[in-house]
Formats: sequence, structure tokens, C-alpha cells
Amino acid sequence: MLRYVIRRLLWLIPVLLCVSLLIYVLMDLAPGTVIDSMITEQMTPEDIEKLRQEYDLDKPVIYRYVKYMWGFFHGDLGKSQVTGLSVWDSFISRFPATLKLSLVSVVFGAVLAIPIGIFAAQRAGTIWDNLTTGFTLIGTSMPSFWLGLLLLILFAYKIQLFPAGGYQGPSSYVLPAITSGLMMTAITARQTRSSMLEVLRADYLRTARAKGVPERLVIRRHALKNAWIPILTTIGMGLSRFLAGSAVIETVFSWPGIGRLTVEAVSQRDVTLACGCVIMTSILYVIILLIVDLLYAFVDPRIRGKYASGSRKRKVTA
Amino acid sequence: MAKALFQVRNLKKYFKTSRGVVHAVDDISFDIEEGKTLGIVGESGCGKSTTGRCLIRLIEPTSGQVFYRDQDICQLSRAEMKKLRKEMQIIFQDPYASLNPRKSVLQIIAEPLLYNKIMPGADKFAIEKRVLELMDKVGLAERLINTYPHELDGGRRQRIGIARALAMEPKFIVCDEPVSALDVSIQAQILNLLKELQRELSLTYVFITHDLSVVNHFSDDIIVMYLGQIVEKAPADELFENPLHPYTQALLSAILVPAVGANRDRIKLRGELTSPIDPPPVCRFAKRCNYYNQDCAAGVPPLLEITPGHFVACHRIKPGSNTLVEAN
Amino acid sequence: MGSEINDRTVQDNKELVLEVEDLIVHYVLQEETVEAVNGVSFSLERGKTIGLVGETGAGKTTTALAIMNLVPDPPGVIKNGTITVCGHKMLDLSANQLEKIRGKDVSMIFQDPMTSLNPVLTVGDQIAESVMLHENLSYSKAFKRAQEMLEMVGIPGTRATEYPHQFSGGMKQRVGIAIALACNPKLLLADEPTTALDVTIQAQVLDMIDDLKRELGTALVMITHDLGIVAKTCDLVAVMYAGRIVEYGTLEDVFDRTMHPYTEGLFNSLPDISNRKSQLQPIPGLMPDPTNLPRGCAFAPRCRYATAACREEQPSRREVSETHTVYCSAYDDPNFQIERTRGRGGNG
Amino acid sequence: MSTATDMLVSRKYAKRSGLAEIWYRLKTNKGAIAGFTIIVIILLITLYSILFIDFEEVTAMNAANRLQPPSLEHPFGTDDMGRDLFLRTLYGSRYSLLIGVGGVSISLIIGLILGSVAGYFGGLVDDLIMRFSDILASVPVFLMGMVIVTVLGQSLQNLIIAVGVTAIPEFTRITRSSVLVVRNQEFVEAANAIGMSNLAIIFTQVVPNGLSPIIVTVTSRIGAAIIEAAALSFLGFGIPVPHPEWGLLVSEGRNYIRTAPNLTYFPGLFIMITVFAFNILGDGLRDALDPKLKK
Repeated sequence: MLRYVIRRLLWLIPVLLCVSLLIYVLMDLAPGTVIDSMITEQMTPEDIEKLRQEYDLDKPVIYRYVKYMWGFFHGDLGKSQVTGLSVWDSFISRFPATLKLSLVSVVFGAVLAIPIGIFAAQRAGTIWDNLTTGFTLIGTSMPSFWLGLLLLILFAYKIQLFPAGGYQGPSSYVLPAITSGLMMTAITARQTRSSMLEVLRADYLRTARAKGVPERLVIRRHALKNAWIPILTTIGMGLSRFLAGSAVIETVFSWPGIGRLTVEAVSQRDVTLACGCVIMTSILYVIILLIVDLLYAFVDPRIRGKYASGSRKRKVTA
Repeated sequence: MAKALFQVRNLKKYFKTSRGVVHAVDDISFDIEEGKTLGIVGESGCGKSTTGRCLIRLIEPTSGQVFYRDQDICQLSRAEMKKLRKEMQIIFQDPYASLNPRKSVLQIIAEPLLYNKIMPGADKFAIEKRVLELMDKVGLAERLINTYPHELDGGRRQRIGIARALAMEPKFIVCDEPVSALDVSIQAQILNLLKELQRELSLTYVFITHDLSVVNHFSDDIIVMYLGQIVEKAPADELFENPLHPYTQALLSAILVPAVGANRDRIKLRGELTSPIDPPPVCRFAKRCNYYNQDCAAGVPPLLEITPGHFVACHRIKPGSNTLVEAN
Repeated sequence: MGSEINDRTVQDNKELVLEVEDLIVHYVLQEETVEAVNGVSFSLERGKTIGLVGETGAGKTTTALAIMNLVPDPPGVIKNGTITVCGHKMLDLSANQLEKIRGKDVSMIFQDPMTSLNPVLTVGDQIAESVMLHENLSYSKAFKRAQEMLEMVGIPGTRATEYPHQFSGGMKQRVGIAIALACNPKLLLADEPTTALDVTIQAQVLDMIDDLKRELGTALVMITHDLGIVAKTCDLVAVMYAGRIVEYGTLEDVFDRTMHPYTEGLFNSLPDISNRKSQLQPIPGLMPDPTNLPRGCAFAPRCRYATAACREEQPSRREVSETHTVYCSAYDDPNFQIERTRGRGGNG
Repeated sequence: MSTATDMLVSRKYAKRSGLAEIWYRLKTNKGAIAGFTIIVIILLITLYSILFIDFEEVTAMNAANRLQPPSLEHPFGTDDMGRDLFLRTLYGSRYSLLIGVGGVSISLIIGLILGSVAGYFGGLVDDLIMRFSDILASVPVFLMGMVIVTVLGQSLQNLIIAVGVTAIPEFTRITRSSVLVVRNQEFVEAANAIGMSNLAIIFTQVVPNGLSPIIVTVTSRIGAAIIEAAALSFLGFGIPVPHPEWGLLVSEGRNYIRTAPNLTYFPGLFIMITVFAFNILGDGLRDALDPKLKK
């Protein structure tokens, strides 16, 4: 198990190198450079050339990348080319806002979604199932920014129950949390339903019933435990998606998180800040996926066994 | 005696897995006489299916030679092998998985004809005519020509599989558990069909199965395999009348005969099949053997001819003797 | 369809553990109805074994599930019949009452040990679960019982904390048996318990079921397609075809005094181990489509003795002896005899 | 046996292909029919807008007509430049459909090739392809889209590329796993035994049988791509103004959210309905193609 964790952590290194290279080179290729905004009409070509040298623009991109990564591994993500602030500090100061919102929405999603999914799966084919399926389908079909705006129109402007945006006090959490929570609920409930349906067909549930296990225990102890893996995946994916793609909801609700930070950096061609944000977010993303993978092992003894022996079973033809 | 159609020498097939090397087939040698049926029996995981697939090179053996009419097929190029493929075919166990669910009966049976240009220049009428002939030969009604496998029952699907193999006009067919997925009454239909075809087309069969009463009925010679190795090899009558290896004896006594009072005395075996991963170089059966003693740790027992035509691999049976040495 | 079989056994004043009377089970699908069981009656005394024999689609498993009242609904519908297990009318009970009987009075071993154990629970927990439910024991006591059960089926008790994937196929089936026997049921249903196992393991498992049954006095319904298993384990045999029992009797009745043409066909389809040159005589044709059964005898289209009458009317019931019943109209002709060619009795 | 060669014997017997059966099962699925109908309606709308609505008509400003509420003349009202929102929304359907279908085509084609090569050949090729795909998947989809649009510049074509590239790993993975499932089937071995080449086996045996999960993914992925593109547009990484892309329309409406919420309602509703149609069709397809539900 430990060996597996270590192996997965080691695998992070090449992934991050490749991801950062990809992002850095792409951003570097983007039209326009950092110094464009610093050039004034008074500058002589020599001045501009000096500026280019200062930002290593005369050197190949790979030189700039290596220099960047050298700093990265020394805890220095450079300074924002627009504001001059440390990228690391900006990121860290914005991170809690995003994390809080993500966690709230995940809890929201999980608490509501799993019972809904089970409810629908048990009544597969009935009107109740169709209703919940319809609800979750609409939920997954709605763009989150639109849902956010609808909630704003209703609760912030029409009945003025909650603030329209910002990041002060518990009431400002409500609308962003509902928005992301509802998306999360819809996705997770759908997944829960389909993985429960899969499990409900399994032979071992018949064994449990043949033992005289009461129906509610059949569901709770025998079925749900087996349905966990896809549900976990969805929740994990949901969490990482909110961490990474929170830009939309953060923009709608003027939420000062990393998503908005990234959007601003990219639109302003702030290469250092944008790179730092994308790379840091990718790290978070990969780590969450790793945690989800490890949770699988916790839930499913078969996967645990596979990790323990450090190997994957392959099909052997007899 | 006529020259054997197949001569298999020191055939090995190892699969590398992350838990170790699976010795699926571990150094086996045998011959197959033309026009005869060689039965291979053993329990799951003994390597009988792998052996069958190596014979027609559906799986590349790890080492060893497979001579078909004195030609080592393992050395042939892809193109040369493709020519030989026409002469050797396989019928699979699972009539559900071995037919492409998206193709109709016509397409499935015509496929080998088209891909090997067996009927050069034939138009679709000629192809269809040939398909109908084949369907007739295996007992499929003409009206089934456009049906899909999932619309048919197991017996009919198995007939499609047989027709597909026959389309190549093979000389040799590997039958890999062809009846074990079928009901008793259908099983008998298919066995009879295979026998008829053998007579009519003078086919040579390798018949792989775990069902001893079927192999007894069907084969001329029988090989008993255990964990990738041959433990006993003899003509069918001889093997059933005078089984020598302790494993064969146990297997035969485990047959349940459908007659009142016929199943009283049985040789009981301890434990279950051990893993074929990196087996130690001793008798593979030793752990479960009722006759185990210290002699058995002396390496892998060689397959020796005990009486003419009857081969056994057991440290405790010596050539010339007809039973276990001092059986306890 | 008669319930006379039961009347007779009741008169003998034996303890009846199971009575099935005129059971009809259909699976109602969107476009068609599968007529799985079409009027099955039999009964079983304490400690005895009955074999339900037949090929795929004969309705054996559905019958067993109906006895547990576990036919999946939808699409399964129990149209008719009464099932009495140890005095309980299974089909009339509430879900709550059924849960108390299942696993306690009657339990079941399933065909495929690979899929019938829950992969995420330890085998100990899976055995202990029914003990806790039915005997109100604490977890630690129930778990101890689970370990004893494992020992009884030949698995070290220390392995109770392991998960199903850590066991081989034969061991899994032993676990399945331990689960079924954990509360000492009076009736055990075994649905093809050894079909998925290797020959030598099959023998071990059958021996074990036999020993445990004798020890605990359990009555057993053995569902199988293998006449060898029937010969080894059963006292009574019911041969099923297309959802009906076609021949019913003691092992000796059915094996040595075979009456029904289908039973005869089954025997003639099997290779004879003692005479490898013998010809197989398969039953021609195929099982009828269960969604579209023929009007008359379901076996008539494949039967070499069939007459026009057989195709029109359901076969008549005939009591050959006190223990032996056959459903075949051919016996309306007093001179009729089947021509079973293959050896009978213990000459195998 | 028939000797007459003027007619193929196989013509004599009715043929019900696998496709016919899938169609039959799709027909009995209410959701699939609903989704299919909505998609057809949206296609008709798009066709109408292509034939009868000019680009000038939806981009010409008319200050006198600013921010009109919905009326008979302007069913969705007018925007801050006096443009009819109804026409703009109808006109915008082409972008979403193009992005959805185009984006998914890119990821499908590349994913199909990478996935089937990886799955069929295995070994080193498999490892290389899958590691590449893992790395691509390690950048969150949305950020990747943002970066691509920034690098390539804002245009419809680049938005399609951005949406397409981000879904490549998903299609690679799904193709690979369904190829793996099929590859181990005995009928592939049987094709090998009759001497079929690898290429022929991939195209006649493996791909047709591994297609179901891919078709389902394509359908629901179109919906996801439409949402993703709309979100990028909403944040200003989409098609540049004045093209009336739906996400952009919502973003423009956001400035008048207090006074003219209708500018937000309608374009968003169109996104939702379109995505819903593809999702529900995807669900129906999954049921229709699922062999487990076969009886």
C-alpha cells in the first residue's frame, strides 16, 4: 500500500514537468509578450532591446522555462508582470476562498445526491425515478453561470435575501454554494443511480436476501458498499473540477478565488502569474485524483489486495 | 506406423505477469496421428487450451517446436503461416463469445472464404451457395442464413462455429471444449456431428475438455495434463482401464456415473490446484498426492514409457511395472 | 395438475419440510411472456434429498427462487400455487415474516460462487450476518460461530477475516455452503452448486454437502442438469421439461425403471463411460421457446413416440407405482414401452 | 439446395440487423425520442437562421430601440444596442451546434485512433499513448481551453479546437477500454485463425463491437462541449463580438441583470435545452445499446 502511494507520488514529478512545460511553452507562444505593455513611445530601440534582455526574450523559450522551473523548485514562482506581487503569495491568499466554496458544494452535493440516487435506483422505472432523473438531467444540462445569474436575479435583486456578490459573512456563501452544490448534486445523483442500478442486479444481493437480510440492510450494507467507487470518482472529479474550473462561478459572484485570479492573469497576458496559477491548480487537481484513487482501496478490498501485492492481475489463458 | 501429422517437441509457453512467470505450458512433447483424435484433459488452469492455441500458432510459444508435416510452423513467416492456416482451424468453447454479434450467419461463414480467397473469382452467388452447402453439412436450416448469433440457441451457434472452421477445408481442427457450454441433449448432437465430419472429411482432431466421459467417448489417444505438464499419455482404452498416475486415478474416480449405486468408492484428493506461477522444480502434483514420499522431491519426474504406448510422469512408477511402486 | 403426490406422503405421517403445489411462475416482459414454471407439485420429507433435473430453461432455478419467494418482481409473477416450508405458507407471508424464515428455516446455495459472495465484506461477516439476524447473538459470538462454520466446511477459522477474492473457486463455494448452513436450516436449496467447479473439487464439495446434510438432518433440493450428481446424492428425482415435471419417483424408479421418453433421451445422450464405442443417441431438435409453448405435450415435437393426440392435449398423469409417476399419454396404450437402449443399474 | 442463381437465397428471408433492433429499442425510449425531436427542431431553427437571417440584421445597432422588454414585435426583447434578441438567439444556434459537433469530432477522431492503437497493440505503444493522455488530462479541462484560446487567438475555429483538444484523453481512454474488452473475445481469436490481418480485425471485428460506449460518450460529450464553450465565451475567451454566441449573449445580458433580466433568461434557456436534448438522447442510446438489458 505504502509502496503504491510512493509510486503514485513519484509519478507526480514527470507529470508536473510535462504539464508545466506544456503550459509554459503554450503561454509563451501566445501573441504579444510581457513587455508590450511597458513599451512607451519615448523608448529607443536600445531601451526596448535592454528590456527584452532583462526578460530573457532574446533567449530560446526552453532557457526561460528551465529558469522558471529552477525558481519553482526553490519555492519562487516569480512576480506578477502586471502588479509586481509575488505569484506564490497571490495564489495562497486567494486559495482559501476557493477551497471553502468547493468543500461546501461537495458536502452539499454528497449529502443530497447519494440519497436521491439510491431513491431513484430502487424505484427504477417508476414515476419517482423519472422525476428525479429529469431533475438531475436538467441540472447537468444547465450552464453553471446561467444558474448563478438566475439565482442572483431571484434572491439578490427580486427578494433581496442574499448579497449579490463578494466574500463577507456567511450569507455571501449561500448563492455560490447553492449554484455549485446543485450542479454537484445533479451529477453525483445521476452517477449514484446508475452505479446502484448496476449493483442491484448483482448475484450477491440475492444471496443476502436468501439469508433473510432485511431490505434496508441489503441496500445499505450490501449494495451501497459496492456502488461506492463510481460515486467516489464523481465526487472527486466534482471537487477537482470546482477547484480548477471555479472561474465561472467566482466571476458571477465576484468571489475572490483562484479561478478568477487565473482568468484575470490569462486575459492580461500576465505569463508568470497565469503559469503559476495553472501549474498550481494542476498540482491540486492531480493530488485530488490521487486521494480518490487511494480512497478506492479503502472502500474496495480487491483493489487493496492489488496494491498490497504491488501489481495488477492479468488474464491468464488456461 | 504412419508418420505423425503433428510432432510437438519441448513446447513451452510462459506468461509474464507482475506476480511472477506463469508456466502455462511447461515443456511438453507429443505426436498427433493423422486422422485420429487426441484428447487433452485436465482441470482449469492446466494449460490445455494454451497448448491447443500454440499448435495452430494463435499464441506464439515461448520455446519449443511444433512440426506440422515435418515443417516447424513456429519458424514460418506471417505469409507462409497464412497459407497453412487454411489447413488448421479451431472451434471454441463459448458459442456466445466466439461469434461476432454484429454479423449474420451468412457473413460469419463467408468471412473465411473471402479473406483467404479460397474461391478465387467467385461471385456472391457462388459464395452464398458454398455457405448454404456448409450450413447443410452442419445441420443448419437454410432459413437461418440472415439471423444473428444472439437470436439462436447455443447448439446452433456452435454449428455456425463448426461451419466457419469447415469453410477453410481444414485437415486439422482444435476443438477447445466444444460442448461444455451446451445442454446434454444438444451436446450429444454436436459430438455426433463432429464424429460424422471426421469420418467424411478424414479430419484430425485435438479434443480439449475437462469432461472425462466425453473425452473417453471421443478420443483415440488421451493426454492428461496437470499444471502445464503431461502427467500421463495413453490410448483411450488403456488409460481408462489401467490409469497409473495418482492424479489420473483420482480424476477417473471423480467421474459421477449416472447409474444407481455406481458412485460409492472414490479416491479423495487434498486441497486444490496450486498456482502455476514460478513452480518449484519438483513434481507439481506432490502436494496433493496420496502417495507422496521423499522420492517425490527429486526434480520434475520425466514422462517415461511404462508399457508400450503408455507414458507416465511419476517418480514412483518405473518402466515395466504396472502399478505404483510399493503403494501405501 | 394433481396434488395427490402430497396426500400420499401426508398419509405416511412423515414430517414434511416442503410442499409445492401447482406452482405457476411467468416472467412478463414488454413484448412477450416467458412461461417458466407451468404447474409443478412435489414434496419433501425431513432429511431427504430430491433432485430437480433438466436442461437450461426447464424452470428449475425459478422453482427454487419461488420456494424462497425470491422470484425477481418485476418481471416475475407467481400466477398460482402454494408453497409450504416447515408449515409456513411462503407466498402469503409479509416481507418481514419472510426475512425471518429465509436463512433460518430455508436457505440456498447458488450456482456461481464467483459472483454470489459480496466482494467488499469479509467471509466471516457474511456468515455471521445471518447468525446475528436469526439467533440474536452479539457480533463477537456470531463471528465465533462463523469461524466454526468455516472449520466445518474445511477452511481454517482464521481466514474468516479475509475477503472472497482471496479464496479459490472451490473455497468460495464452501463459504457459500457455510452461509447457507449457518443457522441450521431444515431445508436447503442447492442450485447447480458444483457446475462452476473442477471435477476433483466438485467431488469434494458434493461429499461435504452429503456429510453435513446427514449430520444436521437437513432436507435438500438438488438442482442439477447432471444425472451423475443425481445418482450420487438424491433419494427422489423429478425430471423437468419446459416448466413441468414429466417424471417423478425414487432414484431407482427414474434411473432403473425409466418411463418418460425425455428421461430416456437424456440417458441416451450421455457417453457411456464403460463402453466408449457406444453410439450417442441425442434427442433431436431443440427445447421449445418458453414464450410460445406448444398446445399439447411440450416434448412432443422432439419425441419419437409422439402421436397426433400428444400434440393436441396435455399428457395424462399416470401412477406407475406408489412412488413413481409419469406424465405421458403414450401409456394410454397398455402395450406401450420405451426402448431405452443404454445399460441400467449399477453396471457403470 | 437451390440451384437457381437468378436470386440470392438470402434475399428470401427477412433480415433484422443489429441496427434495426437498436432503432427499435430507441423508439420505445421516451427520453430518446424527446431528445431526438428537440435536436431536430434546433437543426430546423439553425437551417432557418442560415437561410433567412443576415449577419447584418443581427449586428446592426439601433439606439432608438435599446433594452425593449419582450413584446410581440421582439419576443425576447432587445439588447443594449437595440438589436432583436430573438433573432440574435436564433442566429446563435449555429455556433453552439458547430462547436459541439466540431469539437467532439476532433476529440473523437484523435481519441479513436490513439485509443484503438493503444488497446489493440498494448505494450510500449500502449504505455506511451496512455501516459501522454494522462498528462493531457492532468491539466484541468477549463484551464486548458482558456490557454489554447489565448495562444491561438479568439475565433470560432480556435474555440472548436480548444473544446476538442480537452476531450481527447476521455475518448482515448474509452476507446482503449472498449477495444480491450473486445480484443479478448474469442471471435477476435477466431478471425485470427482464419488468417485476417491486424488491420482487418481492428476494423471489421473490434471497432464495430466496441462502438456502443463511444457513441454514448459522443452524444453526451456534445452537450458538455456546448456548455464548456459557452462558459469560455461567457468569460471572454470565446468568439469575439459581435457574433451572437449564446454564452456571449448571457455575458452581455449580465450587465443589465437588474433592469432587463430577459437578456439573461433566453440565451441561457437555449443552451440548457440544447444540452438537455443531447444528454437525454445519450441516456436513451445507452439503454438501447446496453447488452445487459437485452432479453
